Amino acid sequence: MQDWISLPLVGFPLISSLLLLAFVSKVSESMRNKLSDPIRMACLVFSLVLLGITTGMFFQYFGDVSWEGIGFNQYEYSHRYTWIESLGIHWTVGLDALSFPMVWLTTFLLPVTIIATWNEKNGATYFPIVLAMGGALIGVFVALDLFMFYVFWELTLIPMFFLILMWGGADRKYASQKFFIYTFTASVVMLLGLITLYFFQDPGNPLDYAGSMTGRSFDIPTITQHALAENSNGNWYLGANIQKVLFAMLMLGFLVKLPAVPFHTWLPDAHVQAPTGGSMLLAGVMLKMGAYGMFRLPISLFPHALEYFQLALMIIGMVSLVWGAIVCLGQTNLKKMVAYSSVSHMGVILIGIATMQPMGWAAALFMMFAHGIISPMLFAVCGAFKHHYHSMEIGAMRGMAKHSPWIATSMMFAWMASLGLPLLAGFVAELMMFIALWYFIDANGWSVFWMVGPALVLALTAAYYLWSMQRTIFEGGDETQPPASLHGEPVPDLASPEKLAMLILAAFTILFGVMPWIGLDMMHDWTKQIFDGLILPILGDFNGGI
Amino acid sequence: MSNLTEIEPFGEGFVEAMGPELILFAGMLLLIIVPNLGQGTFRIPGTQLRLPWLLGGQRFEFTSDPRLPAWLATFTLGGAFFNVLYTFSQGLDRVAIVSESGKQLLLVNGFSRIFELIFFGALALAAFSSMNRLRVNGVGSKVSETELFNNRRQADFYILMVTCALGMSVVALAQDLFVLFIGLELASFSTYVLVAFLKESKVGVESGMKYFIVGSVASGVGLYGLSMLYLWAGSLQFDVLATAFATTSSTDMALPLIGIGFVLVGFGFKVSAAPFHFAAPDAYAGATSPVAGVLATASKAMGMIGLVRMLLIVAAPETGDGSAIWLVCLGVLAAVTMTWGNLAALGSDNPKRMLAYSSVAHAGYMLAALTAVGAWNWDAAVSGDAGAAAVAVLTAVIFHLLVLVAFKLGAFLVLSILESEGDVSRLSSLGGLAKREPLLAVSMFIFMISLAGVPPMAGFLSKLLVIMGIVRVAVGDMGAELADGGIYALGDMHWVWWLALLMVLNSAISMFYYLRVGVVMFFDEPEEGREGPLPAGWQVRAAIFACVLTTLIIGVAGDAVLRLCEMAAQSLNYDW
Amino acid sequence: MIDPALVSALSALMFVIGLGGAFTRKNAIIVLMCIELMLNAANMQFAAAAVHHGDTTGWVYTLFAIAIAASEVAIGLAIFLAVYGQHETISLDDVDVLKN
Amino acid sequence: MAGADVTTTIQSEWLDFAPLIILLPMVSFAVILFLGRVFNGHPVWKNNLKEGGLIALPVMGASLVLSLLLISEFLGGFNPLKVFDPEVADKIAWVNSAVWNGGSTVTPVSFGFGIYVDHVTVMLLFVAAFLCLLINTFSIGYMNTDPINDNRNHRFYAEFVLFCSGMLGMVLSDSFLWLFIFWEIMGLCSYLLIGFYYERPSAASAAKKAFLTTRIGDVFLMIGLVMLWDLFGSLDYAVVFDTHNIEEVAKHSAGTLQWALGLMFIGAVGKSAQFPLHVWLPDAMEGPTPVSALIHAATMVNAGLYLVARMFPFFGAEALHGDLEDLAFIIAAVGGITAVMAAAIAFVQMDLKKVLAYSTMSQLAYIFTGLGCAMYLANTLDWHHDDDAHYIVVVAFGAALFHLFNHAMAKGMLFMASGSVIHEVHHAHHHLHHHDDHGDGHHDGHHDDDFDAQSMENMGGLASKMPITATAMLVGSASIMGLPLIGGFWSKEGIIANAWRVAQDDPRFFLPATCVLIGAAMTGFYMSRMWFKTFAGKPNNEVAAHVGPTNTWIKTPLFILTFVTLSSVIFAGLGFTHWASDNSYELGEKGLLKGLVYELEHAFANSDAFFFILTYVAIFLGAIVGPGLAMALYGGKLADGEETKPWMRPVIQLSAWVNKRFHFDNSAFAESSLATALENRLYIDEYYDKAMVNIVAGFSNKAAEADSEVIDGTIKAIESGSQSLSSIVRSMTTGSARDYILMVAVGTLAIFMLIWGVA
Repeated sequence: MQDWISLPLVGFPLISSLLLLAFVSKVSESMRNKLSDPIRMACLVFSLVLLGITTGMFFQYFGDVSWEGIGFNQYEYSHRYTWIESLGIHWTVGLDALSFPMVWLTTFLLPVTIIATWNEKNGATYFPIVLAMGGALIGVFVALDLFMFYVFWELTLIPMFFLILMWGGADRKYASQKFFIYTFTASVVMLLGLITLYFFQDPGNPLDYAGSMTGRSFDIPTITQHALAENSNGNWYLGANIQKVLFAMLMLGFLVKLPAVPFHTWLPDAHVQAPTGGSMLLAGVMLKMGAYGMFRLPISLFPHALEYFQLALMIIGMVSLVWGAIVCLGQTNLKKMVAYSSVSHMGVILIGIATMQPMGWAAALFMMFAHGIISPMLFAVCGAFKHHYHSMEIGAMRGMAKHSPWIATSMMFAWMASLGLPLLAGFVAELMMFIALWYFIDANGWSVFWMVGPALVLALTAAYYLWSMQRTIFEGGDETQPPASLHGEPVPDLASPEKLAMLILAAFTILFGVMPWIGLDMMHDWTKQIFDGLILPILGDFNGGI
Repeated sequence: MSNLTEIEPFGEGFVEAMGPELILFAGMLLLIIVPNLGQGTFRIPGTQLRLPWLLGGQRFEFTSDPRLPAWLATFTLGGAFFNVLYTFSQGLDRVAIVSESGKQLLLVNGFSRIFELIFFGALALAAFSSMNRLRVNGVGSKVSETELFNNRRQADFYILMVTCALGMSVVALAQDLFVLFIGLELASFSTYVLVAFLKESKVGVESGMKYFIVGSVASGVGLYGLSMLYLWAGSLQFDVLATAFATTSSTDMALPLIGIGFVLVGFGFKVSAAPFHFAAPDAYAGATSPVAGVLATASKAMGMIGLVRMLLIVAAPETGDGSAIWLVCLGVLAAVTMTWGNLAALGSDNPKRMLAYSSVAHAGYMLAALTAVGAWNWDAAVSGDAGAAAVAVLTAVIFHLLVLVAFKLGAFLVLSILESEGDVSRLSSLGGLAKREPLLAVSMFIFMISLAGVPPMAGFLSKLLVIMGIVRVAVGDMGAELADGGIYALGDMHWVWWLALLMVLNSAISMFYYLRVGVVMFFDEPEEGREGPLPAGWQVRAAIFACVLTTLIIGVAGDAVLRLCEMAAQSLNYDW
Repeated sequence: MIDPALVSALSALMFVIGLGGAFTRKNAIIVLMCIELMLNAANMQFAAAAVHHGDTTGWVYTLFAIAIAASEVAIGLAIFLAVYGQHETISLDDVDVLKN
Repeated sequence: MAGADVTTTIQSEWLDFAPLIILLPMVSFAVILFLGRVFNGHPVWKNNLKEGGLIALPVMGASLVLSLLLISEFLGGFNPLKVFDPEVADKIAWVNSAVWNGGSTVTPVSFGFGIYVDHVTVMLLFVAAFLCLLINTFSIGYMNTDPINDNRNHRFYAEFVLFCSGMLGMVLSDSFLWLFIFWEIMGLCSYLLIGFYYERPSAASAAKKAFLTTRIGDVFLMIGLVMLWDLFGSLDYAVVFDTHNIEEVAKHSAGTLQWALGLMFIGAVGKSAQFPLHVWLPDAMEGPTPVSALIHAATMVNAGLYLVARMFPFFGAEALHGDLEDLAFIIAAVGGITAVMAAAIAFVQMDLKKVLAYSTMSQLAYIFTGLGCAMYLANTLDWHHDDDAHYIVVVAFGAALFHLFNHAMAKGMLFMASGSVIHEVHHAHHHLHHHDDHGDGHHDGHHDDDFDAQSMENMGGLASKMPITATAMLVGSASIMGLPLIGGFWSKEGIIANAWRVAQDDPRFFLPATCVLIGAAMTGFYMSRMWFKTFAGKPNNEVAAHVGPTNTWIKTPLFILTFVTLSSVIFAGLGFTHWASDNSYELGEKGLLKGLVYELEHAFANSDAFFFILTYVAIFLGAIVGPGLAMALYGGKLADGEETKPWMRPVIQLSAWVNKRFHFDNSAFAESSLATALENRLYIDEYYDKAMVNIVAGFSNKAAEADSEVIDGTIKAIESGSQSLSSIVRSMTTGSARDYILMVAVGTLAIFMLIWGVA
């Protein structure tokens, strides 16, 4: 089959954006401003091409690939090219039902982000960077080689760093560095874990795609295959101690990216300072890299350790969930509140994973996807708020429903979607997480008090969202003075591109809320496959039934 | 393994074998003579007949061009560089230059040649990019001139560069510790003067003095160590020393160990390992940026050769069941060095000092790698193919030194452009570089993240290799043992694994200060009076561009270079 | 003939004096002299070892080392002159524009 | 019904169209919202389409027609249940997933959507569809004539139809999951509609309060549902009500089931505004009156009742005999307490709508008590085999459902009537004020805000100005009070009787039984008080004297509902009190007349002496004591020259007479601390606010602080720590070459010692 991933999905956005940037950096300042419009249009078209490719993949237009029924550790559209042969590094790409939704989500968010931030300043450099960001993100999701995975994992930092640094808020200097260093720190620890894992492979057991110098392989399918073989012998792959250590090291990188409490404090700073487009991609896709990585590596390779760390993960998830929500309630900054709500929602993903139930995992996957659509809208609303009222303080502007019905409606919609209103995308994931959690608690004889956290959060989430809406959308009206930051100018409502972006996001939020099976079926299939292929053979007897 | 050809000095095949060195020598002569060519005449005594002999007098326009020495030096160093490349492409012959008594003095092989590649590459880039910028207005100078130095003084500068290259290549080739030491001193003396070259500037001479005094003390200690080794073994040939070391019983180790320790000090100064690094930041800060770049790359590589020869050839880890005697010492040195360097760089506001400290940190990473080689066969049960592991680690070190030229020197070259318009002793000097010259800022950013080890830059690959090497040694063959049902815990890995952990954590710390440079360039406004365009000079920009390309290309597709380094590493010791 | 061991002991003493002097004295010239002392200690050791091993290479080493020491002094003094020209002192403690 | 063969599937013509009942309003939501955005202010949109009102109206009509077709088919076929068989493919597989119980395979799980119709469905379906249509009609008259609503009515109608869609969906859906989903949609609409006047801080706050309070209930509901799912592996009615499945669960998890149902009940408490989650309902009157009528009186608040009624099969299951009686008691007790509490607070309310709000609360509480008692009976009696027991259970459950019906009709009507009053008072005030502007200069500063059109202080004697409204209100009040033969009488008597019947079995039930009995008197008092204060006596002020008649859009639904309420006697005769019956007690099997006689006999000439006395006590309290006191305090003749319809004349004259004869001074009560407490809603809101502000907000502020000070502080401390470490390290580079040499010497020594030490 033709390689639909390497060049079309990864190379194309990266190369085209680099060329655009190189071109733009050579022209004069005034020319750059003139070029802004055509470059924006070009980036939009490019991103739509990407969206077209992934959507075509979904509809089986390219190569008639069905996203269901792909066995565990099987990949579609997969291609492998030798990269650095002496170390066993290959450019290996492929998609399965775990990564495809994320790739589609990325390509979906790219045009939406471009539209939503249509009038961003210095567009000639901004839009190519957004495009590059997309290419790097897709690279993370399609990579099936540890080295390539890590390369793209870090590569995503660079465009995001520039997005925050050059288009961010007042404190962007601090925030961009904190973002970069914090996540970098965690990922180098992860890197050490990956390398240790690499060398713990058995060179005696002939490895496919091994490096001539090292005798080991970076190939994820190969490693997964070996791990599966070893694990299903009833042993712990690499032995109990090593497996636990490696699991912890890899998880550290992913937990920080996710982020989970207590590693979350980079997120609010990054979000508050990031420009709208940066926040949209950051919250929409970048956070999901953490969860994606968990599924792809530690969970697939070290299921025993997963079970060993189950309680720890559950605690971290619960703490993230509850702490995020509580802190949200104490925020006065709109964007910070939304950022913490992301922390809270990422807790849902962790809890879903910690349940070790197919439904919990499907919930986590769907939450990744749903939050990937909802949170960009949240941040788009925040961005519009900031853009129009020059303030992020909740209460700076009241009675939006009166003078800015579009912002008000979008905000209400996004907020409601985020708090898990039924028939909007987020609800299904929360519901499934709830059911899986209770099922797990009941089946394993855990205390009922584990339910207190999620239950509390349902109420708290409503509380902080309603509280903020009361102070923004409601109240005020005619007699409310616009904030001083407007300097007496008339209050503008959403501009047309923003409206369009909001409508697209809202439409898809509804679409995946009303018809979750569009995405959920393949996610369910993936969880079923990994349970059939990995978890059940390994842990089925281990538990002796619950 | 190719056959070893032994040649006596000036014997048959000597010219082919010593091609690069002879080119350097010839270039040096040209540098001395050509700038002095003029209409000078020689009056035959007792007659009025004046024979033009071309030396002195009114110089030709061509020979008085201040750029001439730079061109000459560039061509000389570049020629040597390409000569080395050429020999690589021809399939390298192993050639030893032996004395009449049959002692190996110099050995041409992959290992020495690849280091020459590093030396000549770095010096050629430095020479090329210094072409337009050798002015008096250094940091804090009293005298201010707008013109370039006249070409005689220019010639001094470039002659020193070439002698430096010559000294370094002797270090790379030497098979006798004393020959190595002489080469080292030749290179060192050149660098002392290069550092102090801006004698009109306060900091220039000060840095020169400090570098000279501390360097001299270190080499004094080293020489004393040499004398002790000689006292002990009766020869300073590496193979003799290695045999002696392997056969000495551990109770008689006092003398050689002290000797080796003292020699380590000498080389430790060159690689700027803590606590011998103190003069380095001062030297880097006072020297012109290209020279500082040479110190951070070529000079460091030179010191590393010494360490490798001493530690891996002379005091080689035992081939049986055990690890090198210096393992703990070097491990501690590595840990202290990388941490010290990073911590110091963290708070440094002077970009050149920051790069100096970062260079200390990188020295620490390489020392950690050498430590791992020392542990190569720490446990017969799990060490596995230890020789391959040792080669892997050494490959990593060589690769690191090689790519360091691209991004470390590149960073200094960017600073050199700013330096020629004024002070670069504050980070804010870089302010607004993205607005003033975007490509330069992007280049600097690429150098910085490459130094920090962010993919897909070459610096990432090199750091990855180092970590991989260390982990490989620490893990050994446990994988195979595990597959056979062995049970291992974290503690069963060799402790050098923790050096790898320390190293990644240090990379994280280093991110602070590397990123800060990016922030300043892309975020801050230019300093007052620096808003205008940067000084012109296509040469330095071309050099920077070459560095960026190398950084990116090796980072993305470094396999060929990696194999080259592997080959070099293998040729160090054919027992592996 | 003097026992080479005694020569070695003397050279060790010289080395220690040299090293100790290098970091206790302020004047650059004296420090340079201390460095020379260290180099001479090495030279002495080389000579003693040559005698001990009956190996002539040691003499060669000594000669080369003397040459090195000489050029070192030349470079050192030149640099000190330049330093004096700029700083008007060659006290190591006072030449500290560059630090931290 | 429980224990019946629930999987019976019959083909139905109209069942296939049932999803349209939900979808039509949902689609029209989008249509109205979109058209409203685009054509806002356009004259055709504004005048001809009534800003969407005339789009909503036919849609609601269509929903009603489809509902009626479905109902008639259900009644005609009269099978106990008509469901989509879960095995049948046309059920939408909404969510597919799997669970793992530790075995060697994963168990597939599916959540689907389908339609489920039974007695309870049909009852609620009719109530919802019918009232939605009527209130839509009313809204056109009410909303579109108020200038304050100009150009924002499309929002009202859009949210209105979305609400209707939610309500209809809730009653039609075939699983607890979809019940919950539509339940939440209703909650959203309630939130939006309460906050319709978003610019009023009070409305914004009330909307938030409503959503949050119900959300707290919903959280418990959700946990309950999850537990229920865990027990049955499904939330479909067809599965969870299956006798066999219930038997399986009953074997070892009866206690868990009770917990699950109990948690679900908390959800119902929130939605139906029962103590202690009742605080939102009075505030919700900030919304436009049609909203109060529809959502907060007639339909949404019934959702909680519907949910509890849906649980009946568990209580009635043989396998769970006696296992759920504690929960039944809790349901009844919550109802009893709320009934009295709400009625007591209603005593002192001056705001017309607030009186009705508390009345709603109180009457819903009655239904809860009724349901609780019915469930107790079903759970403790051997009603599957004993015919007498069976009859008792069916009548008890039927009474509760019938009261739901009666209350919905009456309360919907009352709210609309009160809306009509408020509307006209407001208009009158506006008119008067406008008039004054020309006449008297110093009225200029007089704003609408100072005048409360909802306060009964500003009414009085309106019976003559608004006869139809007054009549509707009279009939509605009578129905609520349970005046003999009118509306709620039939059902309320049943509830009281059943409460006492249960109390004889289980002494715990004396609490709810007493409460409902006292509540009857209290209802009589506050409803009468409201009517007399509004319609009887002389106008309290100038404005009230200038109130005019209302428009046709408003009158029509009032007229229809008055008729329906009065027809209650016919429904009773048709056996509506046996509504929850299964095959053995069919609707109208006795014939209307015979049925009526039967009902009357049971009501007024009960053979059991205890219930005979009880009936008359209840009637005495509700129809004589309560209204009597109200008359004594608030009764009075109309102003001179004012005339009203003949059927109201005796009531007013009676009140005037009682007032004259028995008037007493109630100022002692009015100034007592009890009255103050009642006026302050027993301080419950205050405590909640305090808890919210002090505990939740306080804690979260502390948490936010801790997050940045402690967690992020650690990160910052690491950063600043390494910075200061850096300056220490750098300060060692003193600048003096001597120190550098010293460090070289130290390093030499260190290397020496390290190597030496190892060697």
